[in-house]
Amino acid sequence: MNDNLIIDGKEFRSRLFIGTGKHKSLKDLDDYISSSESEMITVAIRRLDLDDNHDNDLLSFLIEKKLNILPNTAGCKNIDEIILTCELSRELINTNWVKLEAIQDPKYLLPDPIMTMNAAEKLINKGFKVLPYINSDPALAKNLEEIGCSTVMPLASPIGSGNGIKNEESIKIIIEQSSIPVVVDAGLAVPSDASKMMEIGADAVLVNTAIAQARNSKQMGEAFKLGVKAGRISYKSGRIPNIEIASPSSPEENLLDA
Amino acid sequence: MNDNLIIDGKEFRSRLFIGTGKHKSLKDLDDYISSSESEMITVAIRRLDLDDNHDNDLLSFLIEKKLNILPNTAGCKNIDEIILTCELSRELINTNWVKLEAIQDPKYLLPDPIMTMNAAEKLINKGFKVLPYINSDPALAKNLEEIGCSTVMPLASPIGSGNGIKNEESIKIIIEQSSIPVVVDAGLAVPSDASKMMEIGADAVLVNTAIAQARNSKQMGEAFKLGVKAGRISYKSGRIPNIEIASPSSPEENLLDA
Amino acid sequence: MNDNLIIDGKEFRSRLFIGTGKHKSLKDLDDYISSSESEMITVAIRRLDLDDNHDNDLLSFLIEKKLNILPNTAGCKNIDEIILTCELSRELINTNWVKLEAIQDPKYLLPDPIMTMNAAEKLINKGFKVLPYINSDPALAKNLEEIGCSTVMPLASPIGSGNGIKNEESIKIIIEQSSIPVVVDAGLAVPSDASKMMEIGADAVLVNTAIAQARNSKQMGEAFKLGVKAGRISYKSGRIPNIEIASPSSPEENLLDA
Amino acid sequence: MNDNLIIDGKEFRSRLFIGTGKHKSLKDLDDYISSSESEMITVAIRRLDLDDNHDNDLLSFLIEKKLNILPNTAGCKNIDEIILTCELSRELINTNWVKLEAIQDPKYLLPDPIMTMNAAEKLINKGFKVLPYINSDPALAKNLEEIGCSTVMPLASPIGSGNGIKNEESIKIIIEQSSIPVVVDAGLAVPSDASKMMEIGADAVLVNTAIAQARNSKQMGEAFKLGVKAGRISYKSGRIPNIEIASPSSPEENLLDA
Amino acid sequence: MNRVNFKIYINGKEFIIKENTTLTQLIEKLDLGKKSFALAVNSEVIKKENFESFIILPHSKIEIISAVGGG
Amino acid sequence: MNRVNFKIYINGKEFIIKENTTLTQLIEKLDLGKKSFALAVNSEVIKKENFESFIILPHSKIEIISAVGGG
Amino acid sequence: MNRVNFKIYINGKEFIIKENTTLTQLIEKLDLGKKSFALAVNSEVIKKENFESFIILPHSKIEIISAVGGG
Amino acid sequence: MNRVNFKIYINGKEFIIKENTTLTQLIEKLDLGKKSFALAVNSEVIKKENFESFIILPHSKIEIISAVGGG
Repeated sequence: MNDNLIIDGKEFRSRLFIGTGKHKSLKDLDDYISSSESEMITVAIRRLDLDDNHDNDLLSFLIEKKLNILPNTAGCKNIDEIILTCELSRELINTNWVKLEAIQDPKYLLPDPIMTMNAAEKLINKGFKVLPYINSDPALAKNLEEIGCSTVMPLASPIGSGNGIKNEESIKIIIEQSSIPVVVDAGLAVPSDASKMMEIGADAVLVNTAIAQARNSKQMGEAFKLGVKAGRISYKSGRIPNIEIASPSSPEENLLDA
Repeated sequence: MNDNLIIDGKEFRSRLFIGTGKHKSLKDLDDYISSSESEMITVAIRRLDLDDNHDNDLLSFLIEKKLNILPNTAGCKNIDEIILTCELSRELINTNWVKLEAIQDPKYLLPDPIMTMNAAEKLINKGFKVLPYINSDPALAKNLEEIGCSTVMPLASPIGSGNGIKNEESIKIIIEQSSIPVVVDAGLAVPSDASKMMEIGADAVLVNTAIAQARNSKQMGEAFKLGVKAGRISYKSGRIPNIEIASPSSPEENLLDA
Repeated sequence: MNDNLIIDGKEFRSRLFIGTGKHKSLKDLDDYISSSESEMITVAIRRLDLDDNHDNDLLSFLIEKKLNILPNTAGCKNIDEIILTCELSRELINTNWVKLEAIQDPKYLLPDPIMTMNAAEKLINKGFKVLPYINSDPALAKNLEEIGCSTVMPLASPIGSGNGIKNEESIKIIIEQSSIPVVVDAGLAVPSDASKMMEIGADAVLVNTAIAQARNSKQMGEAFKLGVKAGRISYKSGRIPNIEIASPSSPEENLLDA
Repeated sequence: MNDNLIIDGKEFRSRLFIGTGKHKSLKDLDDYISSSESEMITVAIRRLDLDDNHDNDLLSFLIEKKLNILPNTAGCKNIDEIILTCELSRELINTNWVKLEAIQDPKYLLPDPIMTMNAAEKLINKGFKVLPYINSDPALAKNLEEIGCSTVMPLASPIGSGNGIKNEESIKIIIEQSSIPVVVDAGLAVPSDASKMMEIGADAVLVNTAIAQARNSKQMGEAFKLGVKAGRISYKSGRIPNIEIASPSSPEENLLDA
Repeated sequence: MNRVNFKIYINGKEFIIKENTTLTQLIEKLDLGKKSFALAVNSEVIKKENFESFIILPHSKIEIISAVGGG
Repeated sequence: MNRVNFKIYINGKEFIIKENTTLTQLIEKLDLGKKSFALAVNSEVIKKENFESFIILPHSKIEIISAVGGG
Repeated sequence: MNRVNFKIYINGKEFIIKENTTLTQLIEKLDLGKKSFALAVNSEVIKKENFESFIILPHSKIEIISAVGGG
Repeated sequence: MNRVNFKIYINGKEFIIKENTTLTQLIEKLDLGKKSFALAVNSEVIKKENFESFIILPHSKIEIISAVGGG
């Protein structure tokens, strides 16, 4: 019996989702996707540069590698733009999966719960599989689950901030209460961050900047792969409890006398 | 070029040291030593039970597996007992390496810096390679380095407490100032703890209770192996900086209009 | 020039709001309201016990002391109940101020952002001054400000949990972005929690369980009063920066020689 | 019955010790000493500037105000300098109290436990009352208590760093195990830091940079005074426990129906 | 001529009252002493000044509330 | 008979095209090579199989998008 | 001629042995099987190669130790 | 007869004084005003009451200290 992640019937061997934002080169991206062994890769949707003559495009590259592509709605300023973006991405990528980002705040890029909820409802009605990016609000997560979202994607800290995990308690509650997969997204800076999220029961994590902008992205992709596995295995292996005093690891009997 | 750990000229491929305390059975110990891929295994020294007729002993088992055995001085109540323990373990195990534990406090098992310093000096004079277990005190670490200790082994939190990392800032300073390997010991509960220590530059970690007492020790041994690797690779891959605001991972230009 | 708190034109000398839940006796409540010097006191709205013959009621007691009474909507399971509760409390207490609690989660009592938003809109339309209890979600706080709420009341940790501050970074962002007063509510356990919130710029804090259920509520009321003042004064006095190394407080010149 | 602090038979109404380092002017120092209501003031010992013709000196100022003056040994590079400094300060200030600082580390100014222990022993033999500045090492604290120190002064974080409390767990253990007063020293940045230390049972705190270098030192002195009182009162008032779920502060019965 | 009796609900419990009972009469009967309270009939708040003229209809759901300790 | 010219907007920029131009013709003219793209006219996604029959009206707003790096 | 008996202590317990017993003889008697061990007499470690020639004196305190699980 | 001059060190700096100078004389010469200070000669603290009788020897190292701001 395997331990694969299942989202809306689709199976993933890897619990590490990878973003393609801010990759240093296609070569570098190729390297870190490979080393991370991720099977789920996010992209953004943007206007085509009509004056650019280069043929090499990100999409063909990803399709060729037979990776699952998850388009996001980053940059959309309202619900109409979100819906058009999703419809365009469905046509472009031939997927009805979308990572919903409904953000009004340019400084911390924190998602708007009301707009997220409204957009999710509309998108689900249009047949999309919605994976919403949310602040770590358990009641919101529950609402989104109830209207039929495929996952919730609570943030650990602001996008690209490298601040690690700032809302651990809230994420724990989301995990405890959720019947759909919880994918922790944003802010994860080092493998231990990813590992910790998996240890407390997250189903997967999404990492972008921490890998794409590491000094050595390829190696960092591997490091996150290992960290995610470590955390997942730990979650399934029953960690020791936290106790208030020490507990000797060496026995206290049969001590010698000098 | 490899990335092996070198302590006093001895090379280790694995940066995970494993304790044998509180293992559930020899079979279980065997399993978790294998899955962890550790090459450095600690034991305690105790009076032989003269009435026990069983032949199978821990030591033969470890020697057969060609593992490096690191005897500790846990349980010793004074310097004389520490020295006798070390001399006996040298005769028993044929190693002059010792993990020095000089502990007076039965509740938190926190090491005594004065006794540690005195014992370390005497042991080094007698030709031992001393790896002292210490509280996370950078000035003490420096003193121990100056008298010739082979490593310092600062604690993350009390032995067996599963409290994780309680003294991160102090450990960071120890790592920054140390010219000898820093092996973080005690309290590490989950792979992310081990990973985090490696990410900030620890040379190795020592884990006992977290593996030996996990519900599934074998798997947890593997989880820690992966966590340590993840952390080490991350350390060498140049993590992203911590910034105060968000940094978009999707581009902010070429946004479409709905 | 004073440093009074102003909410919707009403001035408060004290930045400590006090809850009356779980008070041990009316005497005890009287004591801790006095020692805290709070001017804003919350109550819940419940069915009158028709079989109870005692005359002494909480409300007369509070009115006699000329305190501002803030009724909450705790216990309401839907928007209709919230609105009826607010209309009844307006008739009962002669105030159009309400602390809006829209909670579906019986375990952590975390507020529902969607129901909160909907209820707030309806209540504002009906002429209420709405002080909503929210999770520490900056985008939600901004939404509530935009529809005309009088404050936002983000939680530090779950109600009555005594867990202190679990969402500091998010609360900081709420404070930074808010044009209406931010009153940190729920979970504050000790005066240092209250002080810390004031130090980072919260306009006020609301404390209930930590005082009402302390062993000595009267003293604890005083302790919180002092803590809130300490934090507020600190906020206005310009704290020293956080630096990465030490900075000697004793001069490094003119050292003597032995 | 009062709640005064007693150190070696001397009684203090205030549990806030204040440093005079880096004060902006004698006027400013005067202001913040007054607003803090501290009765115990630290100074450093330095060579007199023979070319300076000004008469106003710090010492006369402090003596006139009838404050307890606690000379420190900051800047001493070895035990001989420490002892000479203490003997000179005894002659100068007419006190046998000394704050022992035995520091080798110029970057983080962390105290050396071995030198501290040795110096403390010699000073106690010479009749000094020794208040040693230490890292938060419970076993060291116990050693110093046993040889007759008057207090221990564990650090919260490096001197002048403004980093707040980095070693809370260790300080808790020191407090739990200590029979002499525990004065938390160094790194405290805001009143909530001081309050927190008092809440967990510290007997006093020593604050210097956070007040002396605040934008408004006078006010910050008052803020710390209030914070220390808040924390102390809280400690004596029995705080509520930490629980894992929420506990409603409004009753769950007699809910109305809409 | 006798007035008809019918059921109403006060705070979730069944009560039997006579036809044409006003809120003022009901409150008197409930003997609430000096307790502070407010009241809604069928989710509509009724102000005190209207109690006298308010005739309770059959099956009315009346909520009589007050303030209790809350946070 | 000459076809009339009119303005349309592609990705926010003005273009002049001839009356009765189809999407297929437009795309050819834009010379997009082998680039992957999708397209909406006036916020309506047009599938590739309909490009041939889709006649662009005056003042149409056309969005041509593709995938770029994103998180 | 009979050898005198006297007391020694092994791992804190009293044992009676005969005069002139060597460590080798003691170890045989203790029947330790194939267990790994090391040994100190009066806080002095005695190497295995010296067991044969080491005659145990009265009241000696002997510690026989091995390795056990420890962290 | 003239007194011989010799070197001493005060707070690390060289000074020339005459033979048989007492600490009292030295302090007067240094013109310290009303400043508080304490003093050690060759790492030995000298109390104020002994200044008069204390004759400074050649090459003495004198430390004159006071209190400054410190934490």
